[in-house]
Amino acid sequence: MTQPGANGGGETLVEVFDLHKHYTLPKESLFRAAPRVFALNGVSFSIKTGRSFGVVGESGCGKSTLARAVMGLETPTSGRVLFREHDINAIGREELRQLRRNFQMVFQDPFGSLDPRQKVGRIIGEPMDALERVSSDERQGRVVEALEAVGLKAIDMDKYPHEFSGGQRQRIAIARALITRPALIVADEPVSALDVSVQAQVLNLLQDLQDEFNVTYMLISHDLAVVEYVCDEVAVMSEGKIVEHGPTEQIFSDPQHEYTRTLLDAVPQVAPPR
Amino acid sequence: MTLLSVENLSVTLNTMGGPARAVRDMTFTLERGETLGLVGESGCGKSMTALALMGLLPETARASGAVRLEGENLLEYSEAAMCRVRGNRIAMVFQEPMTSLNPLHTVGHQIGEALSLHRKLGRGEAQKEALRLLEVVGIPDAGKRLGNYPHQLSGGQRQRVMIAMALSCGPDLLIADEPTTALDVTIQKQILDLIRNLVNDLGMAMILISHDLGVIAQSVDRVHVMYGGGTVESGPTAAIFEHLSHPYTQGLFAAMPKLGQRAKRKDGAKRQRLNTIPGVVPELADLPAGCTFAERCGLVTDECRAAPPPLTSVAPPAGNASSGNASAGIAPARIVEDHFAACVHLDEARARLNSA
Amino acid sequence: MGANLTFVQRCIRHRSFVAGGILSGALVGIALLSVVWTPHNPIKMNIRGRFADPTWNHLLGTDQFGRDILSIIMSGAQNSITVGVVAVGIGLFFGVSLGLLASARRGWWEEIIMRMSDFMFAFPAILLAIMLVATIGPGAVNAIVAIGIFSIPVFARLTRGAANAVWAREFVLAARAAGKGRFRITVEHILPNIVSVLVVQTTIQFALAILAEAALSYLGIGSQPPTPSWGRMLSEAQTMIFLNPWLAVYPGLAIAMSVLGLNLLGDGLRDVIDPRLARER
Amino acid sequence: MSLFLVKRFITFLATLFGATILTFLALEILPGDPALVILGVDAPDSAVEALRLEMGLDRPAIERYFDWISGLLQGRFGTSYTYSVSVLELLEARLGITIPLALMAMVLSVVMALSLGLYAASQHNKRGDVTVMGVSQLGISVPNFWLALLLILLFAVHLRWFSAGGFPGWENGVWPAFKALILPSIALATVQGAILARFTRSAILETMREDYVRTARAKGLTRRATLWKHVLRNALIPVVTIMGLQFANLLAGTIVVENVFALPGVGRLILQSISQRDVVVVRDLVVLLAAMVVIVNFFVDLLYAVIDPRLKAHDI
Repeated sequence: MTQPGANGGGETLVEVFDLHKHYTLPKESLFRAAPRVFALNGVSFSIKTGRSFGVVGESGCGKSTLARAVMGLETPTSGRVLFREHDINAIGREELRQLRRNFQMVFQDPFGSLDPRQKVGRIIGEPMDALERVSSDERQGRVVEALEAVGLKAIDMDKYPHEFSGGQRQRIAIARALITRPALIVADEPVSALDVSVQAQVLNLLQDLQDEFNVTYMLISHDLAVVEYVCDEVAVMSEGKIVEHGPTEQIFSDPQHEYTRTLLDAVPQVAPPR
Repeated sequence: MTLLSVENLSVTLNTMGGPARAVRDMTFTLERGETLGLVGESGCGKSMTALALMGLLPETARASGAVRLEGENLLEYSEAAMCRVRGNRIAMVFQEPMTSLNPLHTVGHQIGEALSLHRKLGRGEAQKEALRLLEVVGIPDAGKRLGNYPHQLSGGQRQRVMIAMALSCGPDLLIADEPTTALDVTIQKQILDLIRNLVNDLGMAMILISHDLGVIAQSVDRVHVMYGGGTVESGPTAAIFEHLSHPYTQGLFAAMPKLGQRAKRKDGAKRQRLNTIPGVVPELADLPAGCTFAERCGLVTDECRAAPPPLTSVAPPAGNASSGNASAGIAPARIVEDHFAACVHLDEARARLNSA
Repeated sequence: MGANLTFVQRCIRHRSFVAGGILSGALVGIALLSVVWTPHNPIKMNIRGRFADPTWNHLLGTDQFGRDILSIIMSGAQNSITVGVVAVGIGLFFGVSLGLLASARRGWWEEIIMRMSDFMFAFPAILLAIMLVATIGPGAVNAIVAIGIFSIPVFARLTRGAANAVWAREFVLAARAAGKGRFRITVEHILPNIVSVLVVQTTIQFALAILAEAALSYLGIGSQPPTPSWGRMLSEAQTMIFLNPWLAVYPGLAIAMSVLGLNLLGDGLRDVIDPRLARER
Repeated sequence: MSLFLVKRFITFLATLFGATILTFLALEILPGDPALVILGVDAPDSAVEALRLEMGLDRPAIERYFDWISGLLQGRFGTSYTYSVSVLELLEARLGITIPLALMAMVLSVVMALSLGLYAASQHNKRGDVTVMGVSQLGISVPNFWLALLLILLFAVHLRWFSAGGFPGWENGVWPAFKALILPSIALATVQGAILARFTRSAILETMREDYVRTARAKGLTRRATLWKHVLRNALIPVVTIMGLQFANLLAGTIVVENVFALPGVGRLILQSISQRDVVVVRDLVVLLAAMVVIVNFFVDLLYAVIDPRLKAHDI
């Protein structure tokens, strides 16, 4: 693992160059070309180790596609995704598999992202099992370690996901992402399915884990307040493009792009109590 | 006469785990032109309350208490009588605009349906009225949209159609259950503005249900904060957000990340942690005997667990107003008469908030 | 259906599961019993004792050759079960494999496999079975193979549909993000999540196989004499329907009860295995 | 005309084409030389050879396939070996039995299924529902040829209202002919109707849980009005699919049921031709039946486009 700089921002971990992703829709007409959707339309950015990078935008702006492309789950139409200077779409399948231990993902739906037929211990251990052979003792030890890191107990290993609440399930998903001690965690709407009181617990957990393990986050969310709270840097996406990008304070206090302003204006606010 | 008066409304669901009290002793009144917000997290009973008002509870549910619409108790109405109320005097907008419209009928047909049902309008008249309604809710090119099917519209437009449908018979009361939760923020703003303006213009009453404190704060006159099926705090919106009184309301507010907070942090200061409410929402099937929030509350005592705390005025009795508020540090003038909270430790809770 | 009840408790509480279980259990039990013991030799004829009325010796009487009807029916259960097991086995193996393949590869693979199964659906099942049997010649084995081939598209379609739904879940994406390949995901995530659907369909296909075999045997192109078969008993009974109507009742009842049992079991299983599935229905 | 229908039409043609190939191949590997079958095993080799030439059996399979297809496309059917008449001629009288039988059974099963399914769904979990579901469960489990036998037992042997089988022919009056088809169509329709009834019920129950049904109720529509105006049409979409698929089973069922009732229909002809190795008749009939199934399913697709506006959305 790379050593971070003193102030938590060091070398570049992820670089994305001019990423495009087009989908072809089913043909609507026999004599016209099938319509295409430009999910990503030339996206470039980089994330430094130990920092939190947020992507905000409305539904259909391409932010989830971006997350999957960074995870190597979606092959871009053009452009490059570099993880520690390895182009994840150019390296071999085995190399990519080995590289995967360094970046893991947390998903939106705490009910859909855990296999209901598997016990929690197996779910959490999955990224480890997929990549390396570990002795069952070591495996057990690391699962317990991950469980405890997210505030769950060792005995929870032998339970099934349905025995947990939404917030606890999201903790399990985070534990799964932590098990390979990754440098980067891509979190796609990790709290949008949770109630406010539970959401706060998970957001605090993400922050604690960053302090403890110096993990880098790429956080995808439609919720501007969440992104502002978690992230050091923010990219605002609209129609497959990043329309504004910069340090969080600057984006939220002095937005330059019209769209960012519209977005910020639309968020219903509660006046803080006097 | 009071338009709507809900008295001790309770809803019991027959679940596999035994009877669950989804709504407990909800009491409120609503006048024409007034807007009321029900806010709370999932499972707090806010949607069940709405369905009880509509008489559309699931078959396994029983409602007790009274829902009086201009004095008449709707809970005693026959199904046929209730059908004449629904869509006519009380109308509802639901959360999912994508699935709440029938995919096989045109927009015009679906809006016209209530008109021909309650107003006995003919086909042509109903369509003419539907066209007017589409224009009212701000759908561009309304004439063309009338013949469209739902799948040809965007989510925001569908929600506008839902609103047009709800408004079609000029109801006295509009219930909007999370009307913008499935929509993007920019669309949410448009829809909320639309609803607010329509309620103002048409002089009807509205109950807005949301889990989002921000949406509630900007949209309604009065608020009921719900937890575990009952009201834990109620009052004018401004008063509630100014004096968060119940420990749950305080916790909910503190747990919410708020825009613009980062800029206020001192440079180089470590990130602030969000305040959290420990524990999880209790199962409705086995709610505690006392305060439903007791197990998650920092101020809990045996008294809380003994019996459900009554809703008490946040404003102390006139006699000891000054002494009562001195410790809490709240200027008496700001305290509003009809601000209530169901907590036996109100003073401590408020003191805690002010010292923080 | 309380989520807290154990699997066994849910089973016992489910009426059609219990009824189906008893009937299906009886079918299997009788078939097994008939291997070692029947009241009389089901093949042995006794012309002098034909069309005997039910007595303690011949509980259901005898047929036109004086054979004990109860014994033939008991042995007939073997035939039905064999057909069911083999035919459904064929369908299950090929159908599930093709369905999983279609779902895992998508694209052209899926298109081809699904078009093929659509095509099979468009063809009347028994018609093609008749053709197959006619091609290779009548006989129990050919009938079984023909029936088996017909359950392939049913399983392929079902598997592919259920598997696609599982592939769309986030936990599969999580497994991909973890670096697992399509094969491992199919084995570790997809298959366990569609097993309940498959088990239910298997019992239903089993029932259909028994029905189809009976029909083919009735038409004289299924299992051949002297193997006892319910379908053929019925075709023989029809020629004597004015003479001895009861002969046409027992074998049909045996078929109907077996099929009913399996159908009830399938319905029950659907509710019992996966309470969530039951609610969705 | 929408892209959906164009696609379905192409599938329709492809399926028909596939059916002809499958049938041809299956019969090509059919053991037994047709010429030998016709002339008998004892026939002199020279006679067999002459007949083979006459029938064109010496030509390559692909050529014969195209001959067959082009013949079919021009409405020319083959000539039966055993009957020595055109298949078309054989069909004429027989279709007069099979088609009315299939249609009667189809109508009966659909009427039965929709009314029972609707009734059961409206009585969900009440006594009526449980009864209908129990009876339909039984209906599914009964083999259609046994039901046919039971009907014969009751109505022909016992009550003597109907004859046990046979067909008087349409030329001897419509009523006797119709009467001869009543029991067979009941036997055919019961099983299909039971399956369809269960399916209809579950489709309706599923649709009743949709959000837009709640919207309709919130408008003030009664439960019954909601069922008729909003639930039924939506629930029909899956039901219609199953109906189309069931038509195949229904046709197959005619083969069996015609045999039970000794009706000289297409099904019986097929069975006879198979046992007589009359390849020409078999392949023409199989393709005919397959074509009927495919055509019905194509009409089901047309029906879809009528019911569901989402499918007509895109014009060519």
